Amino acid sequence: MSQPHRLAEGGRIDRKRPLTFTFNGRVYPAFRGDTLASGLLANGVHLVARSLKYHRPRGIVGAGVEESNALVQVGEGARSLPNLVATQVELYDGLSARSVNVFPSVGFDLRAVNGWFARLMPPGFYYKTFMWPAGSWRQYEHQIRKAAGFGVVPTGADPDDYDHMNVHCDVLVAGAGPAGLAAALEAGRTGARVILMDERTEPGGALLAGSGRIEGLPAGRWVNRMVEELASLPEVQVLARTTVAGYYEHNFLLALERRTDHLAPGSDPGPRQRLWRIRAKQVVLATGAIERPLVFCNNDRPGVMLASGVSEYIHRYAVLPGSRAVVFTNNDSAYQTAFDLLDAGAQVEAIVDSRPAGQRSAEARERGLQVMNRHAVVDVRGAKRIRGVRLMALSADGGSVSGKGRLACDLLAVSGGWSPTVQLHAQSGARPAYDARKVCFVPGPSVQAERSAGACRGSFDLQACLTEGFRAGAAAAHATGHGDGGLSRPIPSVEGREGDPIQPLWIVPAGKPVSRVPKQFVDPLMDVSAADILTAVREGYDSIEYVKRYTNLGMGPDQGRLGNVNGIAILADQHGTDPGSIGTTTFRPMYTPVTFAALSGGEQKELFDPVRKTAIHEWHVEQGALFENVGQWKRAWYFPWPGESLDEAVDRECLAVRRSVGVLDASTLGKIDIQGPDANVFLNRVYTNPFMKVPIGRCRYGLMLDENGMLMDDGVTARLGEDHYLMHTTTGGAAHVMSWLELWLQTEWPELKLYMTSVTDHWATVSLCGPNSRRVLRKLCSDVDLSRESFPFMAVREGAVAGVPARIFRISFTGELTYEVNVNANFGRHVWEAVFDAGEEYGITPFGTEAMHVLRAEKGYVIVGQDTDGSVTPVDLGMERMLGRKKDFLGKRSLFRSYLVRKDRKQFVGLLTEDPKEVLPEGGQIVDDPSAPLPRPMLGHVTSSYYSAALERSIALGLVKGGHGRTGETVHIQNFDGRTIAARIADPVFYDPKGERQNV
Amino acid sequence: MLLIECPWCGPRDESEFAYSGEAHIVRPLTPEELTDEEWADYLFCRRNTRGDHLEQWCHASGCRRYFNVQRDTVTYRIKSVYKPGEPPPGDRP
Amino acid sequence: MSDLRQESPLAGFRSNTAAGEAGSPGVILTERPFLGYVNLRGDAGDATFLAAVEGVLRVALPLDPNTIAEGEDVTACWMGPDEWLLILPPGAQTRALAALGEALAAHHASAVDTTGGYTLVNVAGARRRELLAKGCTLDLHPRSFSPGQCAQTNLGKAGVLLIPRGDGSDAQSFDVIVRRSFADYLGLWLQHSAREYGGAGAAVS
Amino acid sequence: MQKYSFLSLARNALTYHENWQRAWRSPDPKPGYDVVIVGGGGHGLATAYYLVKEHRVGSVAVLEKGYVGGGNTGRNTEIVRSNYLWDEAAHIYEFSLKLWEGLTQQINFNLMFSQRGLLSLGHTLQDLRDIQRRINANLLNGIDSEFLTPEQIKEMVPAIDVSPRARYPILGASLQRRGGTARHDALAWGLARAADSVGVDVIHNCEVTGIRREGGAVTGVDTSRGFIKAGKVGCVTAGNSGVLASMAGMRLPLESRPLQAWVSQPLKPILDVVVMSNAVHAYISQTDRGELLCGAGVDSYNGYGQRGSPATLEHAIAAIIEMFPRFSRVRMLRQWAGTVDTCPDACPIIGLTPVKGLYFNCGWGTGGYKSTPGSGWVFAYTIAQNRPHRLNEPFSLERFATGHLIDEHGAAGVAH
Ligand SMILES: Cc1cc2nc3c(=O)[nH]c(=O)nc-3n(C[C@H](O)[C@H](O)[C@H](O)COP(=O)(O)OP(=O)(O)OC[C@H]3O[C@@H](n4cnc5c(N)ncnc54)[C@H](O)[C@@H]3O)c2cc1C
Ligand SMILES: NC(=O)c1ccc[n+]([C@@H]2O[C@H](COP(=O)([O-])OP(=O)(O)OC[C@H]3O[C@@H](n4cnc5c(N)ncnc54)[C@H](O)[C@@H]3O)[C@@H](O)[C@H]2O)c1
Ligand SMILES: Cc1cc2nc3c(=O)[nH]c(=O)nc-3n(C[C@H](O)[C@H](O)[C@H](O)COP(=O)(O)O)c2cc1C
Ligand SMILES: [Zn+2]
Repeated sequence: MSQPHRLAEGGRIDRKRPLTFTFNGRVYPAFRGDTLASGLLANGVHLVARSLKYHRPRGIVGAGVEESNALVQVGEGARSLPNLVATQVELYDGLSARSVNVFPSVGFDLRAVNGWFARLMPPGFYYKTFMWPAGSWRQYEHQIRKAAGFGVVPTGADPDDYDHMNVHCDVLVAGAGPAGLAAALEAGRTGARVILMDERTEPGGALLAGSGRIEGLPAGRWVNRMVEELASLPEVQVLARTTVAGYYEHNFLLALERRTDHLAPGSDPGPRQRLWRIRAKQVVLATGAIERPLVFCNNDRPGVMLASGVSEYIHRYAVLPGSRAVVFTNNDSAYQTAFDLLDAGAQVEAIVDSRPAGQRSAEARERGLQVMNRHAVVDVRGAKRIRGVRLMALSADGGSVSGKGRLACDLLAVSGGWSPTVQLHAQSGARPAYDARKVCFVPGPSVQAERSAGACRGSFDLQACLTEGFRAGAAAAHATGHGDGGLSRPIPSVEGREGDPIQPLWIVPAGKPVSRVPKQFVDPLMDVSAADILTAVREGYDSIEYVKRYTNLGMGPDQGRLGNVNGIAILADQHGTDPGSIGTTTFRPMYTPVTFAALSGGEQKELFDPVRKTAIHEWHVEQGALFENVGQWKRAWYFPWPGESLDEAVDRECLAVRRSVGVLDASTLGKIDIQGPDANVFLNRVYTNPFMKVPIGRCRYGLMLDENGMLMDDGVTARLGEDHYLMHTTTGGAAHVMSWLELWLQTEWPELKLYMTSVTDHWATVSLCGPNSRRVLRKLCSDVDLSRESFPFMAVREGAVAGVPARIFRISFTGELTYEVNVNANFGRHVWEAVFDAGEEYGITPFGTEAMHVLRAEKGYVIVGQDTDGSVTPVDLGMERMLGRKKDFLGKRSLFRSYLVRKDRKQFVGLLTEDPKEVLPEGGQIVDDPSAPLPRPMLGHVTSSYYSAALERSIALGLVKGGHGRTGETVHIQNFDGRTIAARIADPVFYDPKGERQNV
Repeated sequence: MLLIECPWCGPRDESEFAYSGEAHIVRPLTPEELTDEEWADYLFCRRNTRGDHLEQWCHASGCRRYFNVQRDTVTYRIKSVYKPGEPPPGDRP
Repeated sequence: MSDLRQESPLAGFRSNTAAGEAGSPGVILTERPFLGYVNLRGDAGDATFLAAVEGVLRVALPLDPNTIAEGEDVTACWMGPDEWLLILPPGAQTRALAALGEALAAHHASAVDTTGGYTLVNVAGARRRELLAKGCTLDLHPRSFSPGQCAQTNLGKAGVLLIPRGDGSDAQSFDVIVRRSFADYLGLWLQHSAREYGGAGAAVS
Repeated sequence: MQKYSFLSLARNALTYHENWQRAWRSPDPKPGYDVVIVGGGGHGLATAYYLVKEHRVGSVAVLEKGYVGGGNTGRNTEIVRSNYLWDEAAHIYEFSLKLWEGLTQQINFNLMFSQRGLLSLGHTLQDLRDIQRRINANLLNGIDSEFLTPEQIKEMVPAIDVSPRARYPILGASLQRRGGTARHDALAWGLARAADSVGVDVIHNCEVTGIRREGGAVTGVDTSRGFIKAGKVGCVTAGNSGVLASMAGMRLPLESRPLQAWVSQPLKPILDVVVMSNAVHAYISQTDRGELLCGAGVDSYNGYGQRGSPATLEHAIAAIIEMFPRFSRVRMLRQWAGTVDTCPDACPIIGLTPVKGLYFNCGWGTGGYKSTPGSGWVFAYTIAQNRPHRLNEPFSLERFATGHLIDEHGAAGVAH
């Protein structure tokens, strides 16, 4: 298989490893080491994409990250990858890619008709039309959306893994070109911990794309030597294929490592991509510079390439992108491309240089090249591939053109100068500054521990890059306490010559107003032309931020890497100022796009959020329980028998508790051990009710408010000893309550002597409820007198249960005789099972949270968070008696504000339907007049609603305006399903109102 | 991503800490004597400083201690950390 | 009590995953269940408190933040300026608690049994640090974290106490102590993260 | 004002778009105005527009320290809806939504107001109770609202994962079909142009640095471009409201926090409704250009940096992938943040202050984009009449003293 544009020798490709890849259905040969772009160019494929808006044919522009046309979709199905840049796709055997956003094909794209109407689509045209008839935007939008976007989302869940890697270092070096290699090495030699990251396949940067020599060695060999020495330093880590993408506060950076994208899918067991989360003491940015295109008519045609890209294809990939070339430049660097082309066997028709003759043009002429000084390429011929260029002579100031000329060619290599990649510097919070001599933005003063070296600092000369690199490495290491800041060795020398200065050339004049000539693209990816910028300015969108948003300049997948500086300069021209006073738009992460999954660390499903499990969890699973998420916990929801519905199971579980004995795994309740002489004082302040004098061995229910007076948590606190208490909190509120209490103790009342320890996880809690619970427990516990007299309701005792030391609380959330047995969780399962064995004769039944909710609702007990929502006070709940009158407590003062003492507040009530079978909808809104016009006044809502098997009727709880004074009145509950149900306001305690059953 | 220096444990990643609002908000000793407005001021009104902000953090995943931080809310630079009860650095309006 | 069946916090994790693949080349995960844990609080500035504790434990409590002190049968970890975690051999917490209770009776102090609330997984193997670094923002490099130290931090989304173990400065392994209810999650997290370091993945043994 | 239409586009195409007028003037500040509005975001511009249009106030200026729409108006996730729980909130948001429905035509600027529907997902049983409660309240307040089962959600949003395998499975959702999105820049520019067309001076690069008072009444503002006299000053500065308040010697019940958003690269259409999940703190829609536009919950600590913490971001992305496993390989293009002014009850403060002639409209926090026209309407009324409109009466500063908070956190969670 031939690769017609592959050079016979050279390049860093592995010719021993040929491969094939597919593009748009055709199979092409290439080599390991190729990118999709170099593979395509080797096979003479230039047309690879269509533009976003006009669907203009687009080719490959550059060789690296600067590429902004060649977006492709790689692979199919769940592993498909949208919007990859062809220059960054490393080929492996069998890779398949295609053009995106084309129909039916990239060669013949029907949407190219958009181009015919381009005149009707100036920037922001959509703000001016599609407005009629009113309300019709959805229809227009539907059509417009179809044309939107580039690639397509994969068709299924991601089969690959991703992870995070947290890493600390003394010096992080971003970019492994000459400057970065030098910095990393110099820093590494001091013994500092150094990380060097480069987004490309291998270190070397621009050195691999050229033919220079360092210390007499070919640049590639010099790079190898550096890499070897780096590898010998134990504290230095070098990562390839790793892009530093985000620079955040406190020298925290994110970098994306593409671990396996260059391999056939499935061939590496590790994560596909890894997000490095880097905490660096010092950062050296050595990210190089990106060549700028020139802005002339039809400068987006396939075959127009960046000069540096052309050189890189020749040197790095041994690919000659064209055979007849024209080079168009306003600076020296493209001359090297002309020489590279010549050396590689291409015909160089001319070097078109906007500047007057200088040293470089003389040198080129010496080599037999035609140099056309003070000339410009004003337009190109050819649509899907250029056939030639149109030339004109430039006036001395570059502002106007005259004359006419043509050259035939199939490649136009352009250079408009270089833009340092100041992105990371800017992301760190610093502001790039404009350097008029270098005609580019360079780093401004640092605001974090960061410095730049090499081309990203505007130093384009290799010697300067090396010097800055070594110095930056030494200085950065020194700042972390390593080395003395001086250089360990002399800086290697490279041969170089003085050149001629660059001449700014922001728009190549074409003899007519910019608005009237064929499109001169500034941001080809977003189809933004020079005329668009001028239109925006004319309409008053005249600051760079407006231009960006109005024209979309720099908002595309390349974030303006290629076009922004030209755009800024064109805007500056309009204002008669320099780019520096216009400034850049804000650079933000990501430097290049980063995979969602990598950012998330691949932590999905059960790793998305911890699943907290009790010691008895597995037993529930074995019994076929269904689970409910409560906070991070999984709680057994109900335990259906085969074929049983939720309702049936819950009825059965409830009846078991009411009639015999049921068991609940209550281990998830928060438990805080509190010890110290001031524990009671503290409790007395954080609970609404008095806590100064709880007898030892007794429990007290408490309400906790936030300072705004709203109910925050509730639970039972037991006094275990003179200065020793155990607080229970709700399952979901445990962590919050603990930090709330610590906050008050540590910051407001540090004088109080007490210690709090969370013991939630230590105790497994087996809650035996029901009239037979005493009988069951008695079989397992001989050393505690379980009788009512010596172990009454709201008491706590210690003893052994099933041989395990236990704390037993006689507290109840169901209204039945209840023993909450707490044991060291390592024995939780043992005790649980012992309880079941002992209870077998009583038909002991496990019950879940649903039954628990029904049972407590029968008793009118609130669940914080279900019956309350952050706007409910104890008074609203009818619990005034729980408010200590003679003491202050958190939230107390708030209860006396004018709105809180109103009588028409929503108050907690019971609700009973006429039809005992009818269960009110939870969340149903309560109204007085169900047919009042909308908006209909609402009284409140149903917070809890169940069928009570014990009462053989439905019951509900709710919040109703002025409800406490409306007992017996009828209200109506309305639900979105169309139901309106009448219900009578009742006391919220439906079952055993005197509380006799728990007190036996 | 802040690197916060716990006065006890030293510099740790932001993810180990819990923010707990403006520092030096002292609970009135006799709330019942305050007007509703004064109480609301204590409850809700904040300096919300743009610039040097004195704030409370808790080393939640570490030593569980609350402490104070002086942080610039624009640059996010942390100027100092100090323990509860210690006076804030510099003059304070 | 020793004849009663205890169940490790990782029991459920093990029953849901293929156990027995431990000892993969890169990482070795070993659970040490049922150790005794006591949370101790007291005034570090009170010499009598420190002496009383030392009398019981036969080792002085570590007063430098994030360090440990090892006695014959106890590791005392600094958890806060007035808080320590004592790690004891299985079952030893009962006697320790009783002894501490007696010794500290006259002090404002607290010693709380948290034995059922934790488990410990030891992470060893050549890739131990990388494994932990996937989910831990602490600097685990021997230059900043070595035996003698300890740290409470997060691993993945679980709070943990990390203790570098071994002699010399380069910890040969790390003890990861996690709250019981998070153990299952931590097991999954470790297994998931260790997958690339050996075979079909490490399981906690 | 030059009228925008397809015809005007065509006419200007003939002249190569060389003859467009400025969308709005760029005047220098005059020495004084009847009313000065501080803050050139959507709310400030809408206020100025309605002040002249509805209340015939003589001279009005909007002073913007940066560029128009450069605050939260230009950095939000564009969600427009009115399905709030509490009556007070529901009424003002619904009023606003109704204004949205005619705003494009009224100001002759296509706001691309797309009522493509908005889903709020529920992941726990309590989420479902809250959702149903809210749907019922919405319906009785005359606001469209529907309940969807997981199957119905899946049908509407094929890319979503409703399987029980998720850590927090999707159990149901509320749907407001009239909700959706509208283009943020269009709103800022359209309102600037509309305000300008009725004579408002929209002045950018003019930072207010002081609020002058005499005898308890406002006399004008100091700015980076000199003193500007004003009989009345309305502050609508979102995240910077605390700063403005301190200029007038006040403290407000506000905290300024970063709120983050991000976009993916542009993709072919995959998501045609807005999906939000309060439980996992993330929300997502797809723009007309094709980017997935996503937002997170508010950052945990104060910050004016317009930058957010990666920790919040990572969590929100994980949440998005939980809901949409297919977006796992999609790549983030850009992340940014705004500074939002959050109130303890997640509701705004709109009204008078103790200083005569000084008005504040702030505290919209994470959710004021949708209310822009309504907020402007009632604020203009409040300034012009020197008393609140019936719709913003409940949102006065006094509620913090009376305790009449309107706690939208309660059942609506984050309030985007
Ligand atoms: C990431 C993000 C996502 C959001 N998503 C949504 C959403 O989906 N739906 C929704 O409804 N809401 C959303 N919001 C909230 C919404 O953006 C805001 O509530 C709303 O835009 C506020 O508008 P505004 O005009 O009051 O403020 P802004 O647009 O912020 O305008 C205030 C202006 O005041 C200017 N200013 C400040 N100080 C001064 C001074 N001293 N002098 C002069 N000018 C000054 C600022 O420069 C700014 O332009 C989101 C916010 C963010 C940040
Ligand atoms: N003749 C000219 O005008 C001219 C202009 C520019 C550059 N150059 C030459 O280019 C070289 C510049 O050396 P240098 O070391 O400064 O730059 P470089 O371009 O050689 O290396 C920069 C490296 O940084 C990497 N990189 C960029 N952004 C990154 C990121 N975010 N994360 C990770 N890696 C990233 C790139 O892949 C590249 O390998 C010199 O040889 C110089 O002479 C010449
Ligand atoms: C709804 C919306 C969509 C956006 N889409 C894009 C986009 O496609 N490309 C892009 O680069 N930025 C996009 N942005 C982000 C802006 O570039 C910019 O980051 C944001 O307006 C904040 O401004 P700043 O970054 O200049 O501070 C979008 C912003 C919003 C609010
Ligand atoms: Zn700490």
